[in-house]
Amino acid sequence: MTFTAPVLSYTLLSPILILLGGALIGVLVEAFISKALRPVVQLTLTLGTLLLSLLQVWRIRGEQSLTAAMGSLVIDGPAALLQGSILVIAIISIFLIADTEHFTPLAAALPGSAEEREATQAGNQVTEVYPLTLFAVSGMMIFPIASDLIMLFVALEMLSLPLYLMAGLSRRRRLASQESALKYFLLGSFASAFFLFGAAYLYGYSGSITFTGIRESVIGGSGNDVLLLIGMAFLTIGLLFKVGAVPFHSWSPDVYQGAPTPITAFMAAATKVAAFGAMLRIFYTVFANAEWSWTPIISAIAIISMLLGSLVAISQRDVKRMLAYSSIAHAGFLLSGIIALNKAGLDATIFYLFAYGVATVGGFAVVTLVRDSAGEVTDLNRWKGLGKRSPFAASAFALFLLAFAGIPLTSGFIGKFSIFSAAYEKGATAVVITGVLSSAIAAFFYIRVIVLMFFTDAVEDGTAVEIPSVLTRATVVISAVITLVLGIYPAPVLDFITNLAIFIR
Amino acid sequence: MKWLSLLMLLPLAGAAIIAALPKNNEKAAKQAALATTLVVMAATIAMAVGFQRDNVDLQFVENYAWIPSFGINFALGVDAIALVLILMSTILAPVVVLAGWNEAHGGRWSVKTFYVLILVLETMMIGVFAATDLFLFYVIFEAMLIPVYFLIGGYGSGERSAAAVKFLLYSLFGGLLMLASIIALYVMSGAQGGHTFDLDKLSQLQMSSTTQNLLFLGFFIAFAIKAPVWPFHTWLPDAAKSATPGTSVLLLGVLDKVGTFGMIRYCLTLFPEASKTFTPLIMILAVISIVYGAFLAIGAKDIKRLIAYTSISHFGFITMGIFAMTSQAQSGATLYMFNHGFSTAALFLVAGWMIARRGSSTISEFGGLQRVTPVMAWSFFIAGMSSLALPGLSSFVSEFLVLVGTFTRYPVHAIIATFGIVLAALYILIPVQKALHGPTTVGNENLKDLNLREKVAIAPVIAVIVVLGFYPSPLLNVINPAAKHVISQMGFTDPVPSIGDK
Amino acid sequence: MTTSSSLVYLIALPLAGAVLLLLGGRRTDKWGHLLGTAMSASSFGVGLYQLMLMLDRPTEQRPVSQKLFEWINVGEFKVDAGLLLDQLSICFVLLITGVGTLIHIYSISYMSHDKDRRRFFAYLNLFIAAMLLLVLGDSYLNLYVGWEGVGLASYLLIGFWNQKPAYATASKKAFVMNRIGDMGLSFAIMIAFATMGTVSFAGVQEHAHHASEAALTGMGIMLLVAAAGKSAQFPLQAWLGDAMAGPTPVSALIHAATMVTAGVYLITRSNFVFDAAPTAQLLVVIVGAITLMFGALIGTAKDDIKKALAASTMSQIGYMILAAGLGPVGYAFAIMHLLTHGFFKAGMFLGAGSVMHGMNDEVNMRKYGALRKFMPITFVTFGLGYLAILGVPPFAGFYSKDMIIETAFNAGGAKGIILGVTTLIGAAITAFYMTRVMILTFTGTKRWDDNAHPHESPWLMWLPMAVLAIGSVSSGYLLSSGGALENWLHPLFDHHAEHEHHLLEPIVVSAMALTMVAIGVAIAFSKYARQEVSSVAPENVSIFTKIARQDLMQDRFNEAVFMRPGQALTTTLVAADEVVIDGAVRGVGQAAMSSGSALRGLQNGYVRSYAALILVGAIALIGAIWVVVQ
Amino acid sequence: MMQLALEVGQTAQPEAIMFWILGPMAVVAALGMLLVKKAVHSAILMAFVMVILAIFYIAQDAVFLGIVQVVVYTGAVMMLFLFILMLVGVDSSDSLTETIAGLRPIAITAAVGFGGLMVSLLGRATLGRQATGLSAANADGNVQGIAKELFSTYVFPFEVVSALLITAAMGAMVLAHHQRTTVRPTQRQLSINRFRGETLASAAGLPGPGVYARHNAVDVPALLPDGTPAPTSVNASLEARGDMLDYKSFDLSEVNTQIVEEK
Amino acid sequence: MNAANYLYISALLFTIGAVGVVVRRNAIVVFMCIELMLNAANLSFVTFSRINGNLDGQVMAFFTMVVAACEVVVGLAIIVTIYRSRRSASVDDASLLKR
Repeated sequence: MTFTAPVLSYTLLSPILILLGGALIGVLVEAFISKALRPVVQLTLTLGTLLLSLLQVWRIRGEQSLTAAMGSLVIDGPAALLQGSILVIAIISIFLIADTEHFTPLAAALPGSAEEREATQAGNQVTEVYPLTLFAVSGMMIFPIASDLIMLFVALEMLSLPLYLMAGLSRRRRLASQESALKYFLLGSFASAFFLFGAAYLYGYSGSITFTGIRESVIGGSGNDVLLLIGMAFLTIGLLFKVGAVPFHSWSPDVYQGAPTPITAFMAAATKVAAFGAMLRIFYTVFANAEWSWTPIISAIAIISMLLGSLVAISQRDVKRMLAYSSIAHAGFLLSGIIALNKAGLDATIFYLFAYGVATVGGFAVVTLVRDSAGEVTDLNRWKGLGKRSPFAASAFALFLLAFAGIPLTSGFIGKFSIFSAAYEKGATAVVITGVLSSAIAAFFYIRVIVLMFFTDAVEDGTAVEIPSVLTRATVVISAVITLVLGIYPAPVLDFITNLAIFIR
Repeated sequence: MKWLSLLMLLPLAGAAIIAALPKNNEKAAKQAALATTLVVMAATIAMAVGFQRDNVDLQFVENYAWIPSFGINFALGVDAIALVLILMSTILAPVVVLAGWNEAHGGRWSVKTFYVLILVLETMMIGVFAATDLFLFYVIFEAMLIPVYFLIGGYGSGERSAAAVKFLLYSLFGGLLMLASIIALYVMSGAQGGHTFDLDKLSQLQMSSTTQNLLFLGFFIAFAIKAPVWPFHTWLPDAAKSATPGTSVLLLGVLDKVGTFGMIRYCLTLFPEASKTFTPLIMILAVISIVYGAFLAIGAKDIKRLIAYTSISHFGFITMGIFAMTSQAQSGATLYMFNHGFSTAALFLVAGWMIARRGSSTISEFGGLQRVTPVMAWSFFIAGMSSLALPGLSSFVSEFLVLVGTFTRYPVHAIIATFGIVLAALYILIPVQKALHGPTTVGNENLKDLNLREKVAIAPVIAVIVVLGFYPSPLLNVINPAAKHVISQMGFTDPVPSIGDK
Repeated sequence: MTTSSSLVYLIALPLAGAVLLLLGGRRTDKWGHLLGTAMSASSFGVGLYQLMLMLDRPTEQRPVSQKLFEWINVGEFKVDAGLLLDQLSICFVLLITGVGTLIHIYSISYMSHDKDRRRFFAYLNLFIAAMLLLVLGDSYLNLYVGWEGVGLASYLLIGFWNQKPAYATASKKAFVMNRIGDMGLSFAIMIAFATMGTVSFAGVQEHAHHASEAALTGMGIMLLVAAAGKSAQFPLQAWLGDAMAGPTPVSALIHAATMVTAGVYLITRSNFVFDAAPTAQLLVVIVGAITLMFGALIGTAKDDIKKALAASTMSQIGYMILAAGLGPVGYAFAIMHLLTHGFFKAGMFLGAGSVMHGMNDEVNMRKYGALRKFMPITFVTFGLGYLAILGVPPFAGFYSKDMIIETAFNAGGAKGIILGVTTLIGAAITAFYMTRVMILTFTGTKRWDDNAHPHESPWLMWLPMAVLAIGSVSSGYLLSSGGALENWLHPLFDHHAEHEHHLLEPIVVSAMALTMVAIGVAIAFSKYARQEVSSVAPENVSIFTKIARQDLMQDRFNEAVFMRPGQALTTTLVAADEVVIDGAVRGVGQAAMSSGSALRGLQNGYVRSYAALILVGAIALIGAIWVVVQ
Repeated sequence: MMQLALEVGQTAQPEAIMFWILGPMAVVAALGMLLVKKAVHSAILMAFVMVILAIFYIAQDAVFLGIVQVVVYTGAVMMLFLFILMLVGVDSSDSLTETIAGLRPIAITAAVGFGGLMVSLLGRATLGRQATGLSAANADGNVQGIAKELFSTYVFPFEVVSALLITAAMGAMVLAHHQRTTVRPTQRQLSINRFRGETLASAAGLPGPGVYARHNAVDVPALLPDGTPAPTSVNASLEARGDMLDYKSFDLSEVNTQIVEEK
Repeated sequence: MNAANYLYISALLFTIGAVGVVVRRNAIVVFMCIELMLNAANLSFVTFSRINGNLDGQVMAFFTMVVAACEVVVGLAIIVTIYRSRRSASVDDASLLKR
């Protein structure tokens, strides 16, 4: 028996390795640095790690490799783009996470107990969220570039587990927060099981767990497609769960609402990028030749996602839930980019993911600002007259809502336009029409929020807008600027994406 | 000289200046806004002077790459129709600013914001008529909604936010239908020689008649909502009622013209065959609009709603003129757009002053104003007469051209539409009688007549109305070649009089 | 054709007056009436000057034209702002400016107590300008401008005292009914353009021979509708009575002498159309006949002096329209009657105004009586007009009305007899009600209140009356002697002066007419002079009187047939707009909302349900696979 | 029957016997998991299924996995489950009546539909190639084969999994670790507090809860001689959580003495 | 012996696990049912590994076990936390967040 030592391309893996290293150092920080110093150290460390990783992604953006990690990962243009997007989103999310107001001082303490109060008074912070975030980010970074089922599954869990945990760490409404963690966890594992089962059948079908192997079987497979279809279906369930497409969406409203808002922001934005990134790779390369089998189903799911998300969002009274349903609708829009299965669709989806992710973080960042003495106020009725009290927050939120609604001169419009035209090019007329229709429905509730903020007189109930901390303000401003710039002059970014976004197989 | 981009930049610069002003200096904001709009008006007139009227090609063309990967350009250019509408917009803008000097005070936000919104809107008004790139047009078409939305919802009266939302949702819905069509065009252009939004190239696309019909509908419904054509009109009365008079002027006078302008520029150019297919239906809708709008105006109890309904009737005429496909109707329709801008402006502004003085917009609350405030009453009367197309005032020429042009091809439609002029007499004279005539209603005895500022604001509008009524040639001569061009592109020639050449 | 650059002054002068007075506002109060009168008078002067020039030219060069500027020019639709003064329009110009100036003079005094007198003169000038444009325009479209212009001026003048709601309503009614007529004119213009490619009189005249009869009939009928609207002919007559709400000079000027005759002008001007469209022409005759009876019948029951005169006007214009409808033979007589009527009816209206002036604006004749002693000049001038309208020789009406009756009989066949008889009966009824007016107003016993102090009007008022009375006496003879007017107008009409068959000799017709008049006068005498007249209208009258008092139910008819259904339609549409159209939109929104709420139920908070949903989704997927594989 | 696989392995006959005995047992045990009331029983049945699976693994030439399944999965993971079950309450039993409307029929339909569809689909599946068996792959020994894969081809996932393990450990720490916010009082300090407290009554220690025999009574306050509840007799955290029962419901006067004894 | 039989068992176990998630209320039992599903997947992996004649499936199953162990740690930690707060391990009790 011979054993050839594995060769890893450390340069190409560096973005991920940096993140993992940063996370591990973070764990050590937890152990060795004094409590008082931890927040600053952790924040600096995490930001530094993310920036370094982003720098590395930028430096290797042109590289292409199938063998960087013995075939487990693939490094190519879309990889760089998606990873870059995830990192940007993570960086602006970290600014939010740094606002300790959102996290429980002591997760182990019972809600409402004396212990919890003491911990609050002592100024305790769960600084573990920083390394957990870094672990999640590394999972997300791997997810869209994984090129075998093992890596894919490990990455899936790697991005999920920290999120399950962090969802339960809210300072306010802790019972709800813990409940959201439980729901997220149970349903997430449930979906993972489907994912794994699907992976097993794909392995059975092709005799390989690498994407290349499966792809070859799809192209030149002997035998019938039953195993492939089952495998594909179950694998897709796992992925669709992550992006929150109907009917695998039901976790998202509850979790979005229950989780601490910075985590919601991070999760909503970054998970979507990662999961859609993986879907893009899988459907554009692995399953591309079995297009006939999945296009109709994904189309149907896209359609019901768009409709259900938009319709249910209308009657929401909680801003975070509303954004959750909106994200379900957006999952539908994004799925039309998958259906497109062409270069335009790939470019459009990547652009959309980035634009939507940034706007989402920005939107939730504004949500964190609206508070009363008991913490965040997410009841929309109490957002009345926000425009008067805080033009900054309200205008920014309005901008993000307009972006979600796809109004021109915001990034959302360019995204919608490009993704729908790609889908139309493919002939998915029904999806495009539904998309347009549900955009109209969606506009209804986005605009209602704008009405609440600007055109309704405030009720004096002590809802105040926190003077935004520098970091939160930075998040809002950066997101707003990106949203506007991508809306007004998207050409450089689009060109950048177009030039880079080519999958290698 | 890059006239069009200059025109678009000027209001933006003004807006920036106003935004930079200190918050409490409202007067400076107003003056800056007035100055800006006047400069823009002057620049527009200067540009218009250089327009070659016999040249049917686009003029003052500018083209900058915007989003090359989608084939999108920031392309501007005007033909006579666009020029006339830009001219109308930029002339109305200072009038609106001057006339509505104090209307921003009742708003939710500062006076500054009001003028910033107005100026941003002016940029977009110019842009939407000047755009020659479909994508650019769409972007402005939709983005325009935002300032208007805030103008209605933030500075209007009554159920202003509900009206603003209704306006926005209707328009957005239409816009999204149009977006679907635009996407289809874009994709088809990609399949036929490269992605583009250039109107010329798009108009040469090959497509099946079914496709063409569907895409046409996407555009047409968007424009019909904007215009508004029956049965897509219900947003307009609410919006007009709730908006400030100045906003209403811009809304009905300029924004709604985007709808009819779009029908000429986009529906006809891009989908000539589908336009022909749907012409019978559209003609019927137009006629219904004329009569229906008139009846509802007769039944209106609120003066602003009344004006809105009259506009629905007028837009029926414009739509009819556009699709009648004769040079008279086509020129008439364009002239109508221009004239309607001014007559509606006059009506709304005076109505606004009346309402501001009386504190109510219910017609029956007025009475005997002619004796108390003669100048205001006369202004309203003249505006009303223009609205009912009294010969000698500008609207008559356009309305008659539309009718006579339509008659040569669609006599029945023209005949029914002509009944509209009787209804017009009713819907104008009823409010005139109720508001201006009769005994002076209690509480109205001490209303003040127009002050100097208001007189200065309304005078040019009335002057335009009267002068163009007697001497429309300068404008018609500009419009005619373009209108004729539209018709010939559609493959139509004027019907020959049955015995004219014998 | 001769061109002239001075025609425009005819219009420009009064127009300038109107504009100056309106824009000048209160500053011009002091001298406004003088300016207005001067403008009208100078326009009359220009008219006379033009007449002189015209007389100097040979017949075929008499028409004068002036192109002011290019008005509308789109494709084939070319309309210049052009004026045309020919033999027909000069008659009107002189009538309008002449009578108009007299009425201006009259108004100086009549309106002297009104603080808005200046505005009144502005309106009068505006009216004169518009009316002149109407008769001078060289195309149907130019005519249309004047046509609506006089409508506007009429609206303003009727509603001059619009602080009274009834007056305001009357003015609105006049405008709206006129607009119906205007609509007819629009149609006529459209038909002209669509079939002949031109809307100028010259152009239409040139092409009319080639046009299909159907088109010309259509155009003719539409012109008739227009004429009916403006001239208060059946069925658009209802506004005229109410229009008496305006100050009396207005009634005299607009609703007796000038504007209401515009219909006659239009039909006469369009002779080339009607001559080629017999059906339309027949309709013209019918309308004229009906109206002359209609007006006459209403006139018998009116106690309001102005309304009685208005009904009479309606009836007399019926005569003119009837004459115009008889074709080339009748045009000249229509115009002649129009001119004579202009004198005597204007005179009578001014007389009525004079009476009212002396009677505290009382209009009810039953409250007059014996005024002859107090207002001798008025009595005389009014009386001369009375004789003229009756057609007593040698007063003006005799010449003109007899000609019409004669021509009517000569129309031939049953048509001729019916028309002739109608005109004769009309003459009798005219005699009846006019005698009634005379008796009730000037003779008998006084029935007025003690606080009325009847007195003769100042000279500024009686002078115009006197001038018009002279006209009433002499104009008939002057215009008809040697067929003066007939020959003057002859070149315009396609009239081949062949000797038609005369059903009755002219002398017989005259005799019959006079007999009928005598009968009418006699009945009136027996009814009103022989017995005491009550100062309140008796209630126990026959059903016919009641109907006649209500203007032959015209308003009820309009109300029942147009207004109420119209209002109902409006109400329905207003409701439908709210409920159906807006409701449909809102319904869609509501449906979206409620389906959203329903779907919200899926999210019941139980994690097991969510898992079940995922499971169901999975089953759906493999179910789909199963179906595919089958 | 399924066409996708050929007979594999040389020991066909004994394997079949083993399969037909253990297979149904596994299914029954799994079904039992669903149907038994007590969570502990479910866990035991789960362990049973896992062991059967381990045997299946070994039977299918996956010796390493079979052992790991027993040692790690059944041994460690299931023990963790049981441990937590103890913590949560070993007696806790589910009522099997469904409380969410409509879920039961959905579940049954889902069970039948899902299972049926899967079985039916598997019956139609074809592979189109020969099943090969693992003799070649296991030539150097199963453990060695896996090791080779694990440390060459899949070395990166392997490394990443280590990060995952750290994540899990840290996550558990976050949720479970109590960080002290105050210095723990020493015995001495506690004594001083007791004797120098507000009253001397506390010197003898707090009163015990639960004066009523008919209840476990940790959450019921003791009654003082005058019949009022002693507030300090119940654990403060129970009180804080609102888990304290109202002593009044156990008031003797309200107990029906007719009833003999509670079971 | 037909290796496919293992696949049937695997499918059945997976089904039972999935249904168990839906019908059981105790969070720990629900979680065990998920573990059952993972195990069913593993059985499929091992069986396919045998059919395909390579060890990739077994490696994947190995990874699954490791990952499942991590999941168990996190999951049980969450369940314990929520139990401590609510004194209940029933998933039905955790239904604050809805609609």
